[in-house]
Amino acid sequence: MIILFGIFLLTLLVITALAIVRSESLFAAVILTGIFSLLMAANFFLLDAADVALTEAAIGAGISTVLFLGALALTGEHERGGTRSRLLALGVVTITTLIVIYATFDKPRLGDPDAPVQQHVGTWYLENTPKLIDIPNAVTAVLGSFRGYDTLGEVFVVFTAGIGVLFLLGARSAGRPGEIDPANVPDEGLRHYLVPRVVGRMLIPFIFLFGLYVQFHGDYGPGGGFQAGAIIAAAVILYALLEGEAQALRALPMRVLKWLVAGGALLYGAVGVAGMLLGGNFLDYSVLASDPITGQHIGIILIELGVGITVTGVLLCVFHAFAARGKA
Amino acid sequence: MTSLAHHLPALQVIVPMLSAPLVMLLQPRGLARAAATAASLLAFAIAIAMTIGVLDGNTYTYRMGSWPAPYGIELGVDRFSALLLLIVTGASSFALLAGHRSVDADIDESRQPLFYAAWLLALAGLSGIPVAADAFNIFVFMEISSLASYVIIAGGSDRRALPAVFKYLIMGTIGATFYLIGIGLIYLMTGTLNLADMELRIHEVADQAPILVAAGFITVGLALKAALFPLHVWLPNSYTYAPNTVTVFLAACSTKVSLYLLLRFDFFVFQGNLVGHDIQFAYFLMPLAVLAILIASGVALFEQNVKRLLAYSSIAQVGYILLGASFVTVAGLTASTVHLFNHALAKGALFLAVSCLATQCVGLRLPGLRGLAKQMPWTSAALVVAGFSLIGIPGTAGFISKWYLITAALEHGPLGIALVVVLVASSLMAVAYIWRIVESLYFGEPGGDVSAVREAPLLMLVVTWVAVLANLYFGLAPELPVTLASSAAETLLEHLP
Amino acid sequence: MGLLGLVYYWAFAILLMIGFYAVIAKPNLIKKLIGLSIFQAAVFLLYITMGKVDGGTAPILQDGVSLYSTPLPQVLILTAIVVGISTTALGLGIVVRIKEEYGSIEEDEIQERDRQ
Amino acid sequence: MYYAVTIATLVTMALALVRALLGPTIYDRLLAANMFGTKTVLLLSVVAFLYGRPDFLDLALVYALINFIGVIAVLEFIRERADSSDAAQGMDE
Amino acid sequence: MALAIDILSWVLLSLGGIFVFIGGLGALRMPNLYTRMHAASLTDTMAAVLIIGGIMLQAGMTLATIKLAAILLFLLLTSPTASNALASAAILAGVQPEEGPIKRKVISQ
Repeated sequence: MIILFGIFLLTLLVITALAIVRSESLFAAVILTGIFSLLMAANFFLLDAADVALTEAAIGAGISTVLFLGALALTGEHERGGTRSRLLALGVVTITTLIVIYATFDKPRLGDPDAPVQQHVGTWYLENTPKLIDIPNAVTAVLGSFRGYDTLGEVFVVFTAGIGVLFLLGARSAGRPGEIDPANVPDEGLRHYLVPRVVGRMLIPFIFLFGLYVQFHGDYGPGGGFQAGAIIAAAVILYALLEGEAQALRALPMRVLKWLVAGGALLYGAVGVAGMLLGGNFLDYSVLASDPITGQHIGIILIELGVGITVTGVLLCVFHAFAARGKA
Repeated sequence: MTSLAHHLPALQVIVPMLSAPLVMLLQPRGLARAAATAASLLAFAIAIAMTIGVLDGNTYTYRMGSWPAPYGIELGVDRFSALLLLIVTGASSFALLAGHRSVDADIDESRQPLFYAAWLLALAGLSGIPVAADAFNIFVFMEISSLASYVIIAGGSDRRALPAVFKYLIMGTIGATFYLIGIGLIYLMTGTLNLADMELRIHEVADQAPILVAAGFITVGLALKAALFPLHVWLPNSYTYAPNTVTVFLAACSTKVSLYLLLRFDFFVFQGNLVGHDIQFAYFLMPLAVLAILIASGVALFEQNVKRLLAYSSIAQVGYILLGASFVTVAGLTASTVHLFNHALAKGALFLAVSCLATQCVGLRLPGLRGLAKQMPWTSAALVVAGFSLIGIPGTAGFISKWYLITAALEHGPLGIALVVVLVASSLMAVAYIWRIVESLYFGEPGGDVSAVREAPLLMLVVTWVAVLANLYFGLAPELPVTLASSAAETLLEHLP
Repeated sequence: MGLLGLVYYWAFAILLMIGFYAVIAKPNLIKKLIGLSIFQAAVFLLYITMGKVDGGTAPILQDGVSLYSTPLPQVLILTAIVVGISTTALGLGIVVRIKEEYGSIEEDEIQERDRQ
Repeated sequence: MYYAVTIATLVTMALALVRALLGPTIYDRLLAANMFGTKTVLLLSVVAFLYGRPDFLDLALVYALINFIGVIAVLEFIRERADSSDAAQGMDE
Repeated sequence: MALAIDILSWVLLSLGGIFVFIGGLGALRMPNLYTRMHAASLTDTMAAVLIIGGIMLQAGMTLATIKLAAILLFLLLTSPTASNALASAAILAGVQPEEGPIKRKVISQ
């Protein structure tokens, strides 16, 4: 039954994707992208990937919509329409798709417990997570410890994107000052809309609280640094939307955000180096405490914190960078 | 000391990587530059140390987080990857040492810490790939290096850098996603991501459709990243409009790393198992390589912009490297691996010389260079010698790799002779396009008043000449790259059935 | 069940096709980026699909449950999602700068303006 | 019974999607998107129980929250656009 | 007692399902933005109360119920707020409710 639900959602997903590509209004396309992400997340959830669903919802449907809108505000929202080299595109795409579909014929079927994916490494993780790390969420265990080096890399990808956007949009172009003075930006934010403002302000503390819960509950349930970072960033973005950029920047100035961006990445790296100095390999948390399992716990909490800080910082930096570009 | 040696593969990556956030926070630009240069030189030193180690017969393996291999992430350095690490860290160090004039010209002071941080991340990403022994880890580092490269390329003051970099971003992401699809399919069939483990386990399922498709996706994805003809369209503009220093760095190593990965995947993971791999090379890659060599050299003949001309020459060189590999023999693979190294040297030196020229000549179009040789004798001489190396004049590094390529081609009978003709023809084209630069510099009548033109700053000249002399040194005493390359070739071929 | 299982893979293929088409054929740069994110999302679906096991549940260990879907693909996709948003953010940054410099975000118009 | 609710929700999601595709104004699309979001929240709550893993309700909470922020962001965008240009007539086709 | 709770919760769930569906139908079939909004937002709230209430009865006194209550509270706060903001934005932008008989065909574009 559930697989039928999944297929229904997949159909909606394909329809949405088609509509996104066909839509000539970029604005409508972005709204549809939000729906696309929600559908994708619901699908992930049906496929047992709770953590991924959480991330897709927070990042795909939330943050990425906000970023696209921020860019659209600066670039205009209408596509001039028309397609270029349509036949070539269709040719390349059709060939690729046919190749992919050809590959599906020898694939293990969906959900086969004897598939190689379920056997080799995957089983090892499920069996050894309780023994070696002793936290219920195997995804967090793999993410934080077994494949912690990937996660470090991932944090640095986010970090790169953050400094990249700061670097690009920090450039002065004709007639635009680089930085705005937050003190004298007049009326902005959704001040005309009383109801959302009141309700939003009421909600922000709870969103923060929930973000912290997701951050620190990641060992036990779906969640972790990335999701928490996105949620907390979303809370600050909500504040900025309701009260105006300037207010948000006054609460969390750009200088602080830059420190967050660098600090989280450094925290993660420092945990790794600490493992090295204490006689283990890089990112070996077992040596952080006298008992390896406690060490793993400490390590995972610290690196998740580092991830959360960097993700929050980067997302906010990017958001402000777009917003500042528009106001100047 | 042994413990430090044990950590070297990890340090190779984390030194530049963790320096990046620190550099970003350093405000005065001199400090950020100094820190970035120091980190890069340290990485270079680590690469040299590991090269010495592998020449002594060691191989480095490192378990991240101390987890055992297919479950945790493993790092490994053998002779092939050591060669790559030398290229990457060396290019970065040379470019940074020579580059502050060019960076100052292109990027305003407040943004320089961000630029240097991105640079270090590109370095970390590019050196993370040869070190990694895990397919997904390679993807992550590929993305770090790509994103960071987009950032530093977009730093150029020419607005045309922006569309160029956007195209690069789109094509690079498609390449990376193809790679991701490929390893997804392999993972689906084998249940593992560790390259060594993959090689073993792929054996049982090698004849199944997903593996074939995966091989296709990985090859195409990496070919995109390596700017293999006809997937090269992102490269010329990116290299042309990037800040000169960035061009020195990326032209010397970024496509090389993707080529390395392509060879590694094809030989380590697929070749032993996949049916028809020789067909893939003989009928698919070899013609593409020949086309790349001829067409890109041809385009370079008519380019007016020096950087663009050299960028097209880079596409041709990718063809050389691939041509060597497509013989699937020890000689061929040695040739292509040596050429990886030698082309990095030649192109690095050429672009260094070009960035010296750029301090005096805006736009770098050939007519603008006329008669500059009198004013800039050292720069012009460096350009000429590095050009010789690119062409493959005896006594320079370029000659060594051309020689190996021709020897390898001659093993192949009539086809080989045809390929030798191609090689000779393209070398003649290289003579022609390098000559166009030389002609403008030495024999052109200056278009305007050139008396204000000065020689480039001393530090830049020194670094450029060190690179040029390295070309000569490795042309006369090619033991280091040849030893590394021939044993790399042997290890690659060991994996064939 | 066999055929139904394939439907997920085909959905992956179709989404891949749609996204890829948008990236290649649409001249609008933002549309290209949207296409790119659909393209990447399709790959996420591929990975997550292969991790699912019949009758299993999410790999958050719980007493009394013995069959879990494998965690590794989920970890990989967590990473890939974050990589995807990073690429999108950087791409958008470049698009904004292009708009400022060229006054357009249509590929052919930009090329035209470069030729002048 | 959970199944029946799930099906009702799914069908409504499809209806909302149709509305989002038809438009005609951006507000219609936005309304549909918002509706889609709340339906997803309901769907997740129900499916979490269907799966017997009520600890996944966190997800539903995140969805509700993100959905709200998304709508506010779009409204802010519309307001800004209305401020900066008089071309905004609410019609996007 | 347990049976009574079960029956009550099933009733709530099925009512919720019906409301959800009616809301969807309304959002699709109503002639203009404001009537669509009316259909969507009212049923949204009602359906959320009913369905989540129904699940809460099933869950009993557990952590899940508290989470459900939080979700419900959240939906009750945000959903009408979003509708309100949407409507006021539409009015400010000058989208007019159409009067009289429906002039445009609903599914025209």
